[in-house]
Amino acid sequence: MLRFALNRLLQAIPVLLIVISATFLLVHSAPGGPFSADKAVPPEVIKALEAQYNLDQPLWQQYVSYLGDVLRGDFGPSFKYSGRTVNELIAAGLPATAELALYAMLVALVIGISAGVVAAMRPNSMQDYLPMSAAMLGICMPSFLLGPLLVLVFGIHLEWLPVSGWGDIPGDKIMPSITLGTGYAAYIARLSRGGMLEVLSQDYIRTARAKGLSERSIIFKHALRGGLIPVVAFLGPAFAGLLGGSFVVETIFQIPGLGRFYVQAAFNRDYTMILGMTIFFATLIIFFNLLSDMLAIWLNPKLRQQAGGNN
Amino acid sequence: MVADNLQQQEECGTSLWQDAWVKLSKNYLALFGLGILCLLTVVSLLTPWIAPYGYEEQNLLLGATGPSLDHWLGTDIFGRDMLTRIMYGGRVSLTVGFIATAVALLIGVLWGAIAGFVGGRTDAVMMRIVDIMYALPFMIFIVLLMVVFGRNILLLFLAIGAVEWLTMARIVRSQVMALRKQEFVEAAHSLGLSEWTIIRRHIIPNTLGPVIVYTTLTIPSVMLLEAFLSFLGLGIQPPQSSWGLLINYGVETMEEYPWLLIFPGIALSLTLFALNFLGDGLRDALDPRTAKD
Amino acid sequence: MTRQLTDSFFTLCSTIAIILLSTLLISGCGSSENNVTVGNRTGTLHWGNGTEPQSLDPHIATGVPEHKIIIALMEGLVLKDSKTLEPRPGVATSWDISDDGRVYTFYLRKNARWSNGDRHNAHDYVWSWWRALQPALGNLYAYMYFSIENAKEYYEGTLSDFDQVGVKALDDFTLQVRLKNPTPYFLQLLDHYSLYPVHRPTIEKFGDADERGTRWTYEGNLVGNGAFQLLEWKINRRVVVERNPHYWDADNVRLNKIIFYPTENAITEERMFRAGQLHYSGTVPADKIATYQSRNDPALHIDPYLGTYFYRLNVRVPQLQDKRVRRALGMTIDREQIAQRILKAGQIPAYAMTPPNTMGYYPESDLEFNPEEAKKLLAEAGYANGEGFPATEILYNTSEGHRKIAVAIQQMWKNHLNIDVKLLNQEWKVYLNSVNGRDYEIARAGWIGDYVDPNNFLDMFLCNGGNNRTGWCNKEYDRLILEEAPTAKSHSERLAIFTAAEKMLLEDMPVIPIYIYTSNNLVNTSVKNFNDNILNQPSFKEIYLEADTGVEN
Amino acid sequence: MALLEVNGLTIYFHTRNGLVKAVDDVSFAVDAGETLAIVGESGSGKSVTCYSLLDLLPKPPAVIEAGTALFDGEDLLTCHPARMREIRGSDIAVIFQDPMTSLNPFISIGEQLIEPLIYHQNKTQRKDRKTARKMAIDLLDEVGIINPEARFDCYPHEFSGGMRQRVMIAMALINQPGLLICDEPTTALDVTIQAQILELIKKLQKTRDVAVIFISHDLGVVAGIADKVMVMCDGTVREAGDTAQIFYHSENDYTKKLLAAIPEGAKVQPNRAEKHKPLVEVSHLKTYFSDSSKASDGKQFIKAVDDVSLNIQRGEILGLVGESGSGKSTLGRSILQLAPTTSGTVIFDGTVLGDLSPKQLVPWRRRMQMIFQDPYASLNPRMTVYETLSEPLLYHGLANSNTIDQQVRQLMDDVGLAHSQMRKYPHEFSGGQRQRIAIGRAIATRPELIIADEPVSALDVTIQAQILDLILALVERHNLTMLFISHDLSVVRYISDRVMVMNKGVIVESAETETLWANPQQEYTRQLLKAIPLADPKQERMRIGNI
Repeated sequence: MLRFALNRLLQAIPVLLIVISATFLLVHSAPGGPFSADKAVPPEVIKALEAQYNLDQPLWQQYVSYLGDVLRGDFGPSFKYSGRTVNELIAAGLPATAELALYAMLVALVIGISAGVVAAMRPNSMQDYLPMSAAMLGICMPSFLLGPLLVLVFGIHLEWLPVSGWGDIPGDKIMPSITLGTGYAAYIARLSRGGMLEVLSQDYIRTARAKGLSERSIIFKHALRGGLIPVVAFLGPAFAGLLGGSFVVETIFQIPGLGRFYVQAAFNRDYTMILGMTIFFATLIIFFNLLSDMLAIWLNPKLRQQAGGNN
Repeated sequence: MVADNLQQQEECGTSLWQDAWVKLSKNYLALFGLGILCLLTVVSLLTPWIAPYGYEEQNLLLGATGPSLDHWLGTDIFGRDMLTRIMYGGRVSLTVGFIATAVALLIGVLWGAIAGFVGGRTDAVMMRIVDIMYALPFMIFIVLLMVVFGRNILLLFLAIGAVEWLTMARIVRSQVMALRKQEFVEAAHSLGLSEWTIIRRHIIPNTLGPVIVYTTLTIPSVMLLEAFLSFLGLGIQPPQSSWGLLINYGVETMEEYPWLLIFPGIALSLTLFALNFLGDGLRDALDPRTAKD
Repeated sequence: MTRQLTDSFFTLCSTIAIILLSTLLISGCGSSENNVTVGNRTGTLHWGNGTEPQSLDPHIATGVPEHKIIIALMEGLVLKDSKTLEPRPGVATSWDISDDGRVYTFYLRKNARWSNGDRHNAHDYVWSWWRALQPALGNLYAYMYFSIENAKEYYEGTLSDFDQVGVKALDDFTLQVRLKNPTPYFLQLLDHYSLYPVHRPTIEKFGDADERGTRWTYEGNLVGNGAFQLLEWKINRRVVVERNPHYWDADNVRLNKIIFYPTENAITEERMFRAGQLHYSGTVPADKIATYQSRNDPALHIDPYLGTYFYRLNVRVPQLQDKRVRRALGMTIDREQIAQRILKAGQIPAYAMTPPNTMGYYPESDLEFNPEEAKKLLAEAGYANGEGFPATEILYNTSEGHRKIAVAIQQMWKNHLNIDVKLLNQEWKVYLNSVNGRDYEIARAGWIGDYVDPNNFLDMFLCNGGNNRTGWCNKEYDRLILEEAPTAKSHSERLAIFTAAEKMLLEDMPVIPIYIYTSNNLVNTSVKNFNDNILNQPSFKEIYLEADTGVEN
Repeated sequence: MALLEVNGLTIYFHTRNGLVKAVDDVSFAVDAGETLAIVGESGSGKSVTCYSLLDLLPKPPAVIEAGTALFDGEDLLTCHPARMREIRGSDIAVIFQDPMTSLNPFISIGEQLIEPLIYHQNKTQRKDRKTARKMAIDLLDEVGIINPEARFDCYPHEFSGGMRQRVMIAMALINQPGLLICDEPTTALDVTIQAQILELIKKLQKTRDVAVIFISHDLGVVAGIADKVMVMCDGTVREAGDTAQIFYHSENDYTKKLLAAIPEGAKVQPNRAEKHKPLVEVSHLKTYFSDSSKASDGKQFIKAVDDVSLNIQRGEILGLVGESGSGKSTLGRSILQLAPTTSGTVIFDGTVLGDLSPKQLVPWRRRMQMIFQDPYASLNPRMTVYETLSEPLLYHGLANSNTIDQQVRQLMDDVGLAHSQMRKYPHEFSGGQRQRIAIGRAIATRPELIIADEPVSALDVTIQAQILDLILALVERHNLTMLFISHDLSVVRYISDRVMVMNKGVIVESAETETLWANPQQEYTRQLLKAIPLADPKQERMRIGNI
């Protein structure tokens, strides 16, 4: 298992390099610079500013020095928030986004898997169509529609839950997690239904039934392990997506996360911020993909042995 | 067995597609989905001729009014007829959906088939490329592309298509890897057929089942991605509109003018429901296993 | 061993999932009082502040969110009365002005202190203004100093010796300022945060004076001389300021704490206000205003705001070179319609660049909504009934408000002049690039007054005016603004010169004024002493909180 | 009163395309310690009958129309599901056919073994984990698993087919059931292991006085193990009686037809091998696969084909026999260059195939073809019979657009398919018909050599006989040379002129068919021959006696 992880990480290095160079070129080709403003700025002041952030050097020199900094783990200063470094900003935004992603994934898993399993127990019956069409609703409902609806109903009319914020007022984490989670819950429901149906048609389920085990233990002990392998494979990219894609939910619910940084940085041409965030997300995606692949192998005893794991 | 009457029906025989169609026609949900889709496509194609008002026609005095006789679905804050806006929005959303999915389908299937069939080193390289593309935070690139090159629809299609083909390639590859071990592929090898003929005649037709099902799932996610980009202000630009944009504006004035949100919302979810039911129906119809009973 | 682990892997996961989910739900129970009720009890004001402040350094910051926080933390020589905007004593108890109006002598308070207890004297101002004029600092408001003698020359580098710049500390508590020309609005400038003093030792502790990205303004570092001091600054969460004990007027400050929330989205901020999580919100979505008005909700404060929304015309573009075409375009915009039907926030249609009643100045303008006259003008210019008029583009930066106005005007020009106009929506930085590079035909623009004086609106259109960008240049107009106005004998004579200049501007119409901004604020009824003024500048010193008995807030 | 009495059992399947009468008025009885064998071809309803007793049939399509099944006086068909769960595993247990898929790959065999003890339906009989583990290990020892203590926590993929079946048996017996239903328990196993498993079942039946219902389509196995026999066809019972009566004095023509279809005795057709003109010469052929599972220490190889040299004379049918995993299929594929060979040469009619590039190989491919085992997998599901047969003809230029129809009809006649089915798809044919299509495809290019890899093992015995006769006729008519690979010795004896025995990649022995049968030289061959079950109770009992 270790060997598998090692060579996957080795492959990650060229990938990251390509990601950094592509973003660097794209960012520097965008029209408008970080210091253009609506108020007239005398040219010499702009020159002085660019000198301070050594933007006046030739592009390749900036690229080399930037790579040097990145290797040392320093993503450079942010242009927009003067005085703050990108590391600091990411560190400030990460806890909220990570926690939101975790809760959303939890919501998705609990709702998704239960819907999928319930649907798989009696295929093509009401017990199958109901959860699946509910899952369908989850896929169709964009988060920027579901969020405001929830806020309107629970936040303002019923006043059960706070309308926004993260962590200051108790209960302000529930609605954002549900909003972000439903979309993924729908996909997980479909995946787990497919996985469970596949496993339930296997011979060893018939053996389990012939042994006189209760339907419940057949589903949860025997069928669930095999059935959820496709879900595990989906978790990796999904979790990375959650970390990156929560911009909408963070805007609606006023959550101090990473999502808003990204789009603002793009709008403000905050080069170091864009690059910093891109590298951060790329590493996350690679890490989570590797994690979910390893988990999928680890869950299947046969594959685990082939990968030279310790048993 | 009465041999002679069989002679006349020499050419009869249900092809898998006819077989699939027979099974599909028994699945009412899938039919309902297909019906809705045809209706929407026809309406979108004929929009310029059947739309009650010009999509640009403003009536500032009117402002946002609820559904009324001359404006069945009400008007937006500029007094433009919502029914017309939804029709034109449908045109844009459906085109985004179909073209981006076509891009994803084309690249994905070819890439997956070659990687899956050839195997060995090329497969490893091709799959690493897919991993690289997966690792690129595509949301970031789409935002940058839109910001850098401005928002033209073509770029939007290509960008969205480039996000979706990855999963398609992976699905097709796993499908092809399974098929490659089947004996009929080995038999084709033993006949001495060239690799390309085997891929074209034996592999790709057998992957169409799951591929079709996945396409009917890609279209909704592509439409939602376009809606998300509109939310960021990077999707379709006025005066054109798409369902995503209409819902986006509708959400902002949800309490004051609810119909601005409800009708485009219904249109989008109806299409997505139809696509998903059709997708499920197709999957069951094309699954050889169900063909047996 | 791993065998049991894997077998129990799923049981392991499900237990973790259930624990986490329960913490999520438990944290939801218990209906807590909202911020407003708690705030009223503890004297804590919850303030919706728009976006995350980029910097709290008065010599770098430019945006409105930064402005609101800085005026709580720091104070200039002279303050403004929160109702009438008349000058009030700040750090300077009194001042006298020489009869030629060019030399000001300020007498500072003996008990003026910095928030860390250091004594605050005249030398702080000399050093602060020196720092503000360093080019490397990139201070966008440097032009606020240009009325001071030799300040412009020093900033642009033609003069290197700062002593020649007209600011001297006669002794610890008297500061003398010499101006280039008499400037009646100079006292107002002193209340603008770009001229605030900064605490030299703190700045030098965290880097040299003209270094842009130092950390002196962060939590635990910032030293100011205002009514409040910085307690907490969590990025994207909140900025918290608490009462500054060393402030000279500390006993009249009624609030204990103010919490500024960086709410990115206006819709979210409005919902937070309605849910009682904010006392104040500075941005009200246009469509919500009608609802508040229909309920005539006391929380809604709509007041004129010193700023004009206008369209810039690039006079170098062939079809816009002719003055008659520009006037025709100006006369076919139905400003009433736009104000009532689209903006719906009490905006005032603008027929001139300077807002009315700016220090008693009322611009005279012959611009009015007259489609027939406009068609005649357009025909005279060679485009009868719009034929042959090339397709022109209205450029605006991505925002809901600009889009609505551009779509409406596009339609009006189509109906009245039968000319085709396209809309080009560009993202903020690309838009700035196009406008600064004069790569546009018609561009949306807005100007918020820095100080209450017509000069702030009219000196934009000087030939070499940095913010002109229309390519319009009129020597006579420049002469009036640069030579005649400053040397005018009396206030009324000065206003008469500005009236003549504005008439000249509107005659050529390189810019089409559309409406005067309004400040739409949502202020909770428990917030007292919140005085509306056309600069929409609150005075945190005077504000206090008192829960209304009986009235549902 | 018998332990189990079933009468008038009728089960219909309500499928999409109409009603299927799976079981039609079946009655039988079984006493404790007695073995009832149910014999019949696939689709005869024998499995459905037994599964209905334990309510294991998928309810939506299957409906029990009528009949009762009294077990110790209690009717199984109408009992409450909770009560049924108590019966399953403790009163009646089942051993399934394919050990490879009947064990849960994700859970250790120990856990799966003690499950019925720990989670038993009625609380009273629940055991704690420690005693359950002890009982399970004793049972594993009883069924012949060596050093069960260590193997308790292993996973199913770490066991061979035979070992897994032993685990299945242990799992079935762990709750001391009164009735044991064995659904073709040895069909998926090799003949030597099959003998051991049958012997184990016999021994356990004796020691535990268990009633056994043994379902099988192999009359040889049934002859050895059954006290009573019931022959089923198309859901009805054609004949029932004790074993001797069925095998020796049966009047029912279906039973007679079944008995006649078993290939036995020597090959009838003359040996047409042209002595000194070998079509294929294979010398020192080696095909190794890198073994991924134990790849941790250096390059470990599975020696599938280990230094094999053989000749196939023109016109000869050479039989290749061996147990699963002996490398016989790999040898066949290596000769046809379908599997990458490590070293050694294959000379086909004077040309070394190994040196040819894939392009140059194409004309040679025309002259050698292959028939595969699984009729369902060896035909492209999306191509009609016409397309499958015309593809090789058109590709190799043996036919052009106007002669193709005629040639395809000719091919269909050769393999006995009705022309009317030309446009049909594989999923509309039975197993036997599909194999005819595959054979048609193989002979389409007029090949000289055909390698048949277990062409009949997936078919029922009656259809098996028809296909074997078809192959013999085609070899005769088209003067073909064939390498016939199979694990079923009686089939090989019936069809091949010469036989080679292969074990673990090495040719153990090779001789004329009858000389090999008369006196096998190698011990391994003797073992194989001795293990073949004979469809004659007396002889079979003798054979079992002296194993």
